Amino acid sequence: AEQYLGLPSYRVGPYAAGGTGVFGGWIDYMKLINERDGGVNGVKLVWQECETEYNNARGVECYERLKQRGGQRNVLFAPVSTGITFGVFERVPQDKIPLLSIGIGRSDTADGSVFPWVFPMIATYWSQASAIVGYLGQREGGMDKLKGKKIAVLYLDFAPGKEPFPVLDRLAQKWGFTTEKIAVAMPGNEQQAQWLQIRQMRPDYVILLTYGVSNPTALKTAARTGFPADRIVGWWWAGAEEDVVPAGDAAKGFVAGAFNPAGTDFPVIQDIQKHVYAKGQGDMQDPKRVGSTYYNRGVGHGIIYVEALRLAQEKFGKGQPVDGEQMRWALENLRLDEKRLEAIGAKGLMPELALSCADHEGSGRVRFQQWDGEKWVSVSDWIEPDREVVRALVEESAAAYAKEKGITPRDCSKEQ
Amino acid sequence: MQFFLEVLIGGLLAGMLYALVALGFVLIFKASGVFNFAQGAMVFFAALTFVGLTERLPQWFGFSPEWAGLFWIALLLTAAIMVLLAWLVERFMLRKLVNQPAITLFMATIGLTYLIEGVAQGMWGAMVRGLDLGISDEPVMWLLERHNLMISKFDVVAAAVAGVLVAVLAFFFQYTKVGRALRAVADDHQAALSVGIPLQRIWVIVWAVAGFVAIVAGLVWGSRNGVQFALTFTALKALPVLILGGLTSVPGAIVGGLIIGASEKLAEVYLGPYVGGGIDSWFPYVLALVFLLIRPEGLFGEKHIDRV
Amino acid sequence: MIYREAGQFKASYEEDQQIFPIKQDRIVMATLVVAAFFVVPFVASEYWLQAVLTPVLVFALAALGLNILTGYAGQLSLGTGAFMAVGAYATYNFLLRLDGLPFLVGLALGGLSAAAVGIVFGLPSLRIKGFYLAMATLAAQFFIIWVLTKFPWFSNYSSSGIISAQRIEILGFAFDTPVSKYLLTLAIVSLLALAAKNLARTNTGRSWMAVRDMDVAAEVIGIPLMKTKLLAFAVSSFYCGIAGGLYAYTYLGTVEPDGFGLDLSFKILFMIIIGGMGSVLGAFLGAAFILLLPVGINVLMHTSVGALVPTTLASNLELIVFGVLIIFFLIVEPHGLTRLWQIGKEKLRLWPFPH
Amino acid sequence: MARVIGDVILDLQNISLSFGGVKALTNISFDVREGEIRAIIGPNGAGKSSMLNVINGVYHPQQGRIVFRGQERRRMNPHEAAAQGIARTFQNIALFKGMTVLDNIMTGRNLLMRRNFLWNALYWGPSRREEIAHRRRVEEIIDFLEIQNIRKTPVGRLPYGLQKRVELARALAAEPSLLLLDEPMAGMNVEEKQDMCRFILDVNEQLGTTIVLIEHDMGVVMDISDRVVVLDYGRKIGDGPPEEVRNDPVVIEAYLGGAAH
Amino acid sequence: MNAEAGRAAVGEPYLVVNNVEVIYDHVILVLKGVSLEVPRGGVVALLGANGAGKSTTLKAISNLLRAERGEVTKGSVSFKGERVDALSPNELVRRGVIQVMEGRHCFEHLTIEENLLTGAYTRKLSRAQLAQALERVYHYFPRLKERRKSQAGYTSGGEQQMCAIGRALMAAPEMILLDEPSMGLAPQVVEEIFEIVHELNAKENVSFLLAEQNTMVALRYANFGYILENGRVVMEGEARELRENEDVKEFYLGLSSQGRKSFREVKHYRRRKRWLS
Ligand SMILES: Nc1ncnc2c1ncn2[C@@H]1O[C@H](COP(=O)(O)OP(=O)(O)OP(=O)(O)O)[C@@H](O)[C@H]1O
Ligand SMILES: Nc1ncnc2c1ncn2[C@@H]1O[C@H](COP(=O)(O)OP(=O)(O)OP(=O)(O)O)[C@@H](O)[C@H]1O
Ligand SMILES: [Mg+2]
Ligand SMILES: [Mg+2]
Repeated sequence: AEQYLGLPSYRVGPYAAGGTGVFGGWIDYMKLINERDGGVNGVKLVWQECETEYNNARGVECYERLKQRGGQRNVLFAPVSTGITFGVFERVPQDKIPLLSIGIGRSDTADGSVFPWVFPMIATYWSQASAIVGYLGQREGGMDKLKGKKIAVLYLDFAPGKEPFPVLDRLAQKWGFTTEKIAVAMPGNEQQAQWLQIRQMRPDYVILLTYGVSNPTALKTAARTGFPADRIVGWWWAGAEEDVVPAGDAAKGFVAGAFNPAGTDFPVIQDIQKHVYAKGQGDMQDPKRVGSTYYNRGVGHGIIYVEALRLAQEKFGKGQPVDGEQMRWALENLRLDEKRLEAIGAKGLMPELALSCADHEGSGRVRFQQWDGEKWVSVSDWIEPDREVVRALVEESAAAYAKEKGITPRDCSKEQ
Repeated sequence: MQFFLEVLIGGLLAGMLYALVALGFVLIFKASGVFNFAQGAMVFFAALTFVGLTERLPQWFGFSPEWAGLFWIALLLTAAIMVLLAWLVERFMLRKLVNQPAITLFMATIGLTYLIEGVAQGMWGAMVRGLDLGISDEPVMWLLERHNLMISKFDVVAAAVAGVLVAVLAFFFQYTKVGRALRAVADDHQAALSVGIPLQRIWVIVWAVAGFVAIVAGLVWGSRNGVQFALTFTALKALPVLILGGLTSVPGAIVGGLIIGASEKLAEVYLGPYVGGGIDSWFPYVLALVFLLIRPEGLFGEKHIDRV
Repeated sequence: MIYREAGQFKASYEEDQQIFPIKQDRIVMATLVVAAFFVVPFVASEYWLQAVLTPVLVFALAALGLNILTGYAGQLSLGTGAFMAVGAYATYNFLLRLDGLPFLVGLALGGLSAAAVGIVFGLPSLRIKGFYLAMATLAAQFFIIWVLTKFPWFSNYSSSGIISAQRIEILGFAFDTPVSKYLLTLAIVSLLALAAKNLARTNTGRSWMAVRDMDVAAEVIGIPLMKTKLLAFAVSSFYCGIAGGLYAYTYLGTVEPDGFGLDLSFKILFMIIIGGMGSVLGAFLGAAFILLLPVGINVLMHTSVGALVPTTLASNLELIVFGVLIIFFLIVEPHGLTRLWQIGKEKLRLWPFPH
Repeated sequence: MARVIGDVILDLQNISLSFGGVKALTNISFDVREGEIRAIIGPNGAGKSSMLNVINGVYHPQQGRIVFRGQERRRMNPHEAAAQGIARTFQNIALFKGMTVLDNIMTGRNLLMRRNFLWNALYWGPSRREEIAHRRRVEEIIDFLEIQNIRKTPVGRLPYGLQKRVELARALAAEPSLLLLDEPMAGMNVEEKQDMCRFILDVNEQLGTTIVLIEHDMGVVMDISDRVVVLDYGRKIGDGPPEEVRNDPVVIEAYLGGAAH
Repeated sequence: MNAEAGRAAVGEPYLVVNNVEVIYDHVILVLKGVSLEVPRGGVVALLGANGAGKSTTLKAISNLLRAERGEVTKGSVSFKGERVDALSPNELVRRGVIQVMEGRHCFEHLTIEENLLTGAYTRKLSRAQLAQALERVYHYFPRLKERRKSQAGYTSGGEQQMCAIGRALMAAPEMILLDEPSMGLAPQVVEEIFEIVHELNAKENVSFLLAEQNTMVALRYANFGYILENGRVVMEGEARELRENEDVKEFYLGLSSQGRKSFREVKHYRRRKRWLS
């Protein structure tokens, strides 16, 4: 038997570095499962790619095209692009295809009672923002020390760049720090003006919400205007090797969030080296990138996909392919605790996960790593977001959406 | 006041870098009337080829990546590849599109853009790379100490390079036989052919020169922001510069660059906060538009001749 | 021998003024339209309806809009995406804020808003020409997108500027299946295409073309430049605005300002150049070509060829092939697919005797 | 039909025009009477085309007055001039290259058409009727100029001489009262020139259209014009009936040379 | 004018156009097999009505057709015994064949002088020689000298025509294809141009192929003539003979048995008579 998956990848264009990394990791993990384990309970994993170029309209076309291949129906759609996620999130309920948006997409879709088909797993932009503030609190030696601090938020002026704002605002109120938001116009390859403003402002920290080329540009410009890198904290779209290497020395000391650290020490990565790359079947054009942040993020996607498949098969019949509805059930009931992660060989590669009907995020934990000029070094443990603030916001926003669209939320207490 | 100066000077220097990219456009437009949309892709391709070569050459030939000659060899090879590109473009594209409307040629260069992007990434991969030219990107110390002005050394050097390039090219166009022929071609392909100007060779020359300019721009921008696909976006920064200076004027590119660079930064700093920031996406274009309303062919562009 | 006009005489100018003066053309066109309305909905899969035909129609409408401005009136514009955005966001806001407003009225108001914005950004065209004007329209492109991103009012305070289209209901009938959305799009696009064709073949269109070909001469024979250019901007933006509305409502469902970026404008420009400037048919051919070609190449690359080369290379090959094909078509026929089609017909007319 | 030469309809007084340093016209005065064929001749670069451009408002003279049909003005817009019944052809053909012959001529009727674009978008009722009525008039012009067989040809493909004829057709389509022709016969052989003369004479005689004509072929000028102005270096050096001008030594010296006979 | 000398040299092939067929845009057949010959040192006139294909013939020789999406589909062109139909236009100019295009085609943004200088592109000249070449053109066309610093786009029609001819002279060609040189020129200048033709022909043995509507003058200066109708050569002969031919007299020279008719008097414009078709 075969289990089909549609992969809307992006391997060309401005974000190709991310796309090749993430989808490469994901595909390699599936190859590993096929090679090493002979598939999931004997079900071979097969997949079809579709190039989205990170472009919304093409992403939607891919979504429709991948929906079906021969008699097989797609069971999961993960475009790894906030824009495409927006483009399809109203389509997935009708087509009964779960939408997986790890670390991207709409944060309020974490409310599974309103968005049963959307899974913004591990951590949403909101959890992440909260975790960043949490990390800063830790660094200062307590959240109350944040009082009176001045934090500049440098964001890329596109949809995701502004997503964290509501959380930052509420936390600022809660802990008494001030934020100053500074926009960088797309694509962000010139930031002189912004950093001169920051220099003028003299903030205690700069939170970096930039993506792609605007990351190295930010770090370089920071160095040029004399702002120390170790007081810049980026989100996870600023935390890959690709974001810091071009900045050279300017990036040394920079801290960025991660829901999956980089590194080749994880047993699962070594297995991939052994079972896939040693046989010359790896997906990466440049095998040196195995173990990089983006790559490991892709492996994380693969793990979640495969684990959900396992769970679904357990409930609905081992050794058979599952369908979208079964997949959805499995995702919603997915539990990845330390033990399971260790068994997979991915302990530390991602935080523990436990989803439920109401919580489609399942974790919200983020850790922070610092660039030492060569590699990322962990500088914090997994940091919990401020549930009180984030969850409240999620529910508010989801409720507003439900009202606008006339959706009656599921009653999760009944589903337990 | 010191802050204002800092922004202003930073802007002017950045403007020189914009001009560097704009220059590539001007060259080709002036010489063939083609609006070369692929210039951004050429910048990307050139930079990527250069770093790709510095990575691979030592592997292929087994010498140390530290060897000083590597830079020059890679540069030379990149230049050779740009000449080859120019030749291919002429042979398989321009030659067959002689005397076609400007918009058709424009469209063809868009096709070329895809082609170059695909080839560049297919050849060297999608990885983002750093590039160190060995010019430190730090504030000039005495300015910082004496006047508390942060002016990057790197920018100063890059601006100087751009300035020299422009001076040379401006001279070339105005005063040499080939330069005159180039301008003739831009006016009327067919007539140029009829007086015996070897269109094909001329086009290879200009595209090659534009390729060299792309190498310089690619190295400068690549070492600023990393060598990656986003280098193609530098073209977006060059467009307003180009129209403000005039599509056909080499010195115009510089003046346009200076104006756009400085005013964009000043606007972002002094105007941005009132409207929510991020205005440098459109400000240069609106500014250029205002200039165009006063001078429809840019500051130094050739006037459109419209006689009956 | 099939394509002959011999024996078809036109007894009146009226007949000669028809859209398709040749009988065979009329038959082909009629068959196409009938098929599009009555056959396609029954035979096309959801994928085709939703991901191919509907977007092709929507983009054809946008291309038609741009073609009016650039192809007919000769004003090169790179701001199409922004005018579409105005249409989409205005429709959204009209429908959101005016309770009970019928969908079609909302859509039309969206189009009119785009037309108004188009006129404003068209004003510089009175002085600025050619590529300079194209650059000026870039100002519109970036400015409008910036405004829509910066002022949350336009997206009803959604956190990131995205809007999600309301349900379409016309006279109590809900358009929520792919078929109904396709039919709605088809109906609107056909009507507007007919109107465009009518404009093009009457005085309005001739004035546009005159201004395009030589504006000094046009003025000398009494065509008011300002009025003609601004009208072109208005009508063109209206079409783009409607296309933007359909893009949001019948095609994507949710849109964000960045989705209407420069890329989109360029894509539509490709469509009219490849399809044929100054031709209604060209807009359709171009839209189909530009949308379907990458899909076709993509399918090819990731199935047959994809088996042979690494996937990343396959994706890059896709770009390369697309680029090469564009250049190839331009070399074969710089005036686009429409001209290719016409030459084909002329050859057919002479066939089997070459001259 | 007897031709009637009426009163002065166009009076140019002391026109001066210069471009930067170049003086194209210096203090030129002459008039044009209703119904006559008025020729302007002179060596290359004398300012003949510039004179036409002044008359229909493409150029604005720095000095001088233009009196057209009793109304006086310093300057005119080309568009206004057209609205007042001045039509013209151009020395360097200014046809609309992308359009067919028929469409080109139809643009000439733009000023006479009333329906707005909304009607046109419908192409129904009044718009359709109007379109067809004008088409009928244009077909008459096409018949008159014998260009029926190229009606649907894009003008860009036509040989030079035919393009000139189409340009004349377009000007005629506007039903002008004053027609300005800038070298309408350049690039034609004698036979074609004869045809062209015939057309011009017919327009003049049958419709009573006043014509201002620039032409280098002295045979044509001498045969068909009523009065001739001679310009040289932007100055007027002669004005009068053809025979008089032909024998004027100044004119012979400056322009005609051996070709006077 | 030594027409006889021109004919005598026919033995040696100079410019030979053999049965050339031209199609525009893949479908429009314009030349239907045109053959003609220009002897060394000959002045040959190409006559014919509008649209007969004169310009097309010239462009087929100079290889400028491709730029208009025209194609030579049959036949050959050779110059000095060598096939030249595959050469690029600039190569042809190097070999001494240059065309003056119909409709002027000056480089409008270049000054008159710069326009002239582009004409010498293929020649390697010292500064002094260049100045001398310029001076020669200025000597022929004093008007150009006055306007030398003006952008060509702003000069009058006739000035542009002189510029186009002058530009070609700058290339010091052996063979000039002149397309309607007299168009838009004052009568005096027309005479001058043909005097220049004569002078170059006589002194420097430059050959000419003239497409000219001003048949009267053309046949006066040419030694041989071809008449083109509808893409075919329908008549050829010594210029002298052609001048005497009754049809040519009537249709191309406007002369009838009673001498020149006044343009006012020719009444019947529907009396086109053709040799063919
Ligand atoms: N670019 C073109 N595309 C299509 N047809 C063309 C093109 N150029 C010329 N023709 C056609 O070729 C024929 C011959 O044209 P050509 O210009 O050679 O005539 P000609 O004898 O020079 O006429 P004229 O005396 O008016 O200059 C004409 O019927 C014309 O319609
Ligand atoms: N727009 C302009 N800018 C600069 N100079 C001009 C302009 N228009 C005309 N001139 C100059 O004015 C003079 C008169 O030009 P005009 O075109 O009127 O001459 P013309 O009498 O028509 O000559 P021809 O018989 O050669 O057509 C010329 O020397 C020309 O260069
Ligand atoms: Mg003139
Ligand atoms: Mg000709």
